Amino acid sequence: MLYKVKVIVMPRKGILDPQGQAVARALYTMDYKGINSIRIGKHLEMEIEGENQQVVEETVKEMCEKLLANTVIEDYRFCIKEA
Amino acid sequence: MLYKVKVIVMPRKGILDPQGQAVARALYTMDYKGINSIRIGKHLEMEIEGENQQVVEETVKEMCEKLLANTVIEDYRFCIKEA
Amino acid sequence: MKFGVIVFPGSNCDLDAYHLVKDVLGKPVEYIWHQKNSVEGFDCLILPGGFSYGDYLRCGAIARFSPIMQEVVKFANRGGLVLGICNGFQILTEVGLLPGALLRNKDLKFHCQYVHVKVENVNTPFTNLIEPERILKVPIAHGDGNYYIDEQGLNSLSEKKQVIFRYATAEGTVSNEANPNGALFNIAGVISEKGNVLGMMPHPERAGEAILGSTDGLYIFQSLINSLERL
Amino acid sequence: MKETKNWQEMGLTDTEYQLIVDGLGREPNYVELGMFSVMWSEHCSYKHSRKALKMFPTTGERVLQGPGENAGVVDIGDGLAVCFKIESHNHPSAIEPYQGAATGVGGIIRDILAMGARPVALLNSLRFGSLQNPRVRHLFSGVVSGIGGYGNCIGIPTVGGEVYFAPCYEANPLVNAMCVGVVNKNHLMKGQATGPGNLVILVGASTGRDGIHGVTFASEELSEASEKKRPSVQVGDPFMEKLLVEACLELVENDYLVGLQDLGGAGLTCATSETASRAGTGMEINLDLVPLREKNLTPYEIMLSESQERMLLIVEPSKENKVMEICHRWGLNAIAIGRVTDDRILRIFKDRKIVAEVPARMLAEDAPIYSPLAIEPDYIKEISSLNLDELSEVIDANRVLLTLLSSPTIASKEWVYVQYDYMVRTSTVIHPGSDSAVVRIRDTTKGLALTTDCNSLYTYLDPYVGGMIAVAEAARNIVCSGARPLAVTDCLNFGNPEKPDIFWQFLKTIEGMSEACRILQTPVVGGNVSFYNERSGSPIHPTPTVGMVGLLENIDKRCTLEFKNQGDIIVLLGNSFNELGGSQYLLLIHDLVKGSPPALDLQKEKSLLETLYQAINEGIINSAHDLSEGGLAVALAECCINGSLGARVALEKDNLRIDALLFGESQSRAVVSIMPDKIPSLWQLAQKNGLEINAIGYVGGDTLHIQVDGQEWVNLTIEEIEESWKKSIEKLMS
Ligand SMILES: Nc1ncnc2c1ncn2[C@@H]1O[C@H](COP(=O)(O)OP(=O)(O)O)[C@@H](O)[C@H]1O
Ligand SMILES: [Mg+2]
Repeated sequence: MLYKVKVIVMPRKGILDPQGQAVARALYTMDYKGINSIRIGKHLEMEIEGENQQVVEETVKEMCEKLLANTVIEDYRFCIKEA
Repeated sequence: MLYKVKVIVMPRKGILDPQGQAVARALYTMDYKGINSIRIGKHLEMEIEGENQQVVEETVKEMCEKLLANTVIEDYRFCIKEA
Repeated sequence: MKFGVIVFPGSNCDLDAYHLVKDVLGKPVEYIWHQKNSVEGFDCLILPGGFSYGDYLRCGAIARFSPIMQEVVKFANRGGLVLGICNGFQILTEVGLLPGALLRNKDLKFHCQYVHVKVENVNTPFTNLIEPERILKVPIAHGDGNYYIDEQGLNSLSEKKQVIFRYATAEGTVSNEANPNGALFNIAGVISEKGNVLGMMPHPERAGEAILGSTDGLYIFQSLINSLERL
Repeated sequence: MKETKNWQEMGLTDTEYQLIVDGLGREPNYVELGMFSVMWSEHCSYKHSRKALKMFPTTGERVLQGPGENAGVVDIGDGLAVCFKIESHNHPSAIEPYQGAATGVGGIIRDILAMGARPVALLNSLRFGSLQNPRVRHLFSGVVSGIGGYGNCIGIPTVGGEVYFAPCYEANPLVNAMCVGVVNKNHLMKGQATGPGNLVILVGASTGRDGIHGVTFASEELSEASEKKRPSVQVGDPFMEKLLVEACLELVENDYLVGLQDLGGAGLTCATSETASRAGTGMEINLDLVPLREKNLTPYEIMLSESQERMLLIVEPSKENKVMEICHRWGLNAIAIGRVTDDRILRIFKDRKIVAEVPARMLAEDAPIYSPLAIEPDYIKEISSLNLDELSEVIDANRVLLTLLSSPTIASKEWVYVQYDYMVRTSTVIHPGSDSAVVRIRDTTKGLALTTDCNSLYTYLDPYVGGMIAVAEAARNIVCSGARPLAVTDCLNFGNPEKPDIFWQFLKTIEGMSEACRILQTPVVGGNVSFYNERSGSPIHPTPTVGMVGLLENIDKRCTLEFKNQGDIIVLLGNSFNELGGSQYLLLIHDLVKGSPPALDLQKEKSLLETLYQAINEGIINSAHDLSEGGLAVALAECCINGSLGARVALEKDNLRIDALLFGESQSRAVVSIMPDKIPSLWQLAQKNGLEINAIGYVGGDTLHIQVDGQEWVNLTIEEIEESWKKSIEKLMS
């Protein structure tokens, strides 16, 4: 089976997000007001072959822990759909 | 009203995504097989004050066009929810 | 004749461009702070290398909205000479004064090294003292120098001779192995259609004194001075 | 029984806790306990090392500031001074290589800034396990891009350093970052909170929950648990640091500051208590005024946070407006969070209530000083005996040379330094890749020569001799560029000092380094100690990184290592012995870590340095390269590759083994190339300095050709040796 996977990796709460801060500042000076707390992370999209949803889920989780996120400073979440 | 906004900015189709390629290669050498076409982009989360959903939508679109994405090389999409 | 070096808070080659114009070439030059609202009295503007506002999100994306950039755009549209180096080039594409965009280097790594570029068009205010097809040795130092433009854009650039520098070997062969960052068509620098705005990834201001390893960057500045004097 | 466990969890012993109670005359509250625990951590208090560090010579004619301030300062004439320091960021880099290394760079830059100096160069000294291990490759590439990411953005060139690979660093890599600054002597700052009534201004990033107890983390061994110590790792913002640098330097130049202090390890607690303690004053701080990144930080968290990119300014009230104006122009948050008092107490307020009240000096200076037990480790005896007669001789010297050249420790580090912007500020007149980098000093004829050095195989085999050699090698690298060594900063990376054999290594190393610093007249003006570099009880090799700065009077006289002209004569300075202990040859070809490191005679070293210095400054020689890992053959290969020129060399065997002659690492040697007509001048100089020198060949052709007593041993094209040497790390990393 082919699955479509989306993974989102975000800076952990409490961890500095200089990118988010810079964008927030820029939007502010561009006169977009009323914007709170921008956080910027990564968005991954991929297709993956797998026996079933559960197996794929485990694989993706493992990939996140090992490579896609550094859980010291980043959180991740993902969703999986049949392609 | 306060809205939660998520913006996804991805490299446009047909544009080289070296980061995606590097991750694909890394996963391959880590023995994750059967993975196709990884693309990596940005994921932004923010909260924004606005009169109503439509107004917020327009604002976010404008922000994307002007700052958050460079449409020469990137596509964007977003979703808005009441907070 | 007066040069202006635009200073964003994260510029870090502003000093080097200033030093070259003032101390090496002996021409008048002043810094211009990013919050200024005027570029009056300047004949040529240099957007130096660096990380303008930290270069978060995309290089040059935020700098584009600074007050001074609105003036730079007006100045360019009036035909004023603008040279964008490295981060300056990135800003010029973001603000739309130059076509295309600069992506992450193909190997995702920052590269600081000497490269050779072939000069493709010597009929510009920036290259008029250079012999045709001449090879220049100049350093690069960037993480996002991988030039991209769509096919149509590339055709148009080629037709209008807007590609000014291409990465080449020391002997002048434009090849893959001479391409440090994956740039399309080995493009290292492009000029605007009107020919008054040049953006380039290599740093000519770092190649202006023999003690630094090359003086080839001087050709570009001397060409500029030459065109300004003829004006 | 209340809070019995708290101090233990925070890393304090029962005795230390009792000392706090005695000193205060009461039990500390939770916030105070936290403050003590970080200030009395090994990282901040140097409680195990302080006594031993006293052995270092720290004074000299040119020394303006020795250890004790944020960085050492040395006079370089023309009203200018050079300011430099090296520091470790080992543990954070092991957990999050990019940010760990990046914030290490950020931290050391702020130390230099705190002296009022303009940072002009960065160096880094790195140690990793084997690149065969994917985890190590991940660490290595992350660390290198983190160092580059920070330095490149802030616009300070990273001009030099070193990288070694050895199994003992597999789980505990070393990341030492060095920063060098230049300051007008009149603008030298101190981290002192003088003048009761003066304002205490916090400038830069807002304070978040990151890095709480970072210093405690740095003062423990790495373990599974440390991977969970998430908040101990911080994220850096080099752009913010750039703003801080520019703003602070503008404040310094305008004479708006009384004192200047960086916030690093132990954050606000350290900055406030140290500045007050140094000045013999006290301080009142109102935490309600500290800009926070998130709501609801507790006083404990605010005082211990190690959020990056912050500085503390001590300012006379009349200058507050001017200070604020400059900070705001650079887009920085700045706010007076308190004032200097005269009662020597550090008093912290939150919601109008006192949340901590401690003598500043007690935090900053009164941590207990330990004299740990030192016992010579058993391994020393086991491995020190090496019988060369049992060692098979070289058969194929070509293959040995290529093996050495391609080993990552010896191979070109270009893969590393092309990721660093080493040219920004257009002052780097000797790029990375030579023996030391040289940065010119604007508006003078002078340059600064910079290097970091340490061969930890030597220190492992014999810490005393290894310590001496680390200093001597640094001096040799400095002199090879034509500069005179000025002074040293050091980063002492060791295992757990509470183990007697580790502490023995530590003492012996310092004894050796001190001896060399005394004889070579390079005082130690600052440094850093990093203990607890172990994982699962297995320590790293003692690694005393030496950062050295030299002064080149005239940059036009600078010298580099590559051969320059066909026909130049190649001369070997110094003597070679049958020394193979601790050599890369023994390690890579015979798989042995054994023997004594090469002997070092400091008087001979002085003769070599003097001769080289004079020869370069009188314009006698065209290239100079010291001999280090891999010995003569490797040094010759490097001179050839970098100059794209071959060499024909004829050696005499005398009573030497071939392997010792070609690959031995005898000390106090260098190869130089020279025009034939300058030979007599060089001989005269050598004779005057009591140094033996030998012409061993000439530059030319496109091969490296070495014969011994008429028999050919090495014959390789420059292309071949270049391929092995230049691309080795790149290949392993792709
Ligand atoms: N981590 C690094 N960063 C920058 N430059 C480096 C690094 N490692 C090595 N280099 C450069 O590579 C060259 C060779 O390094 P090394 O073999 O340690 O020299 P040496 O034996 O002379 O001390 C030096 O110029 C050094 O500065
Ligand atoms: Mg050397």
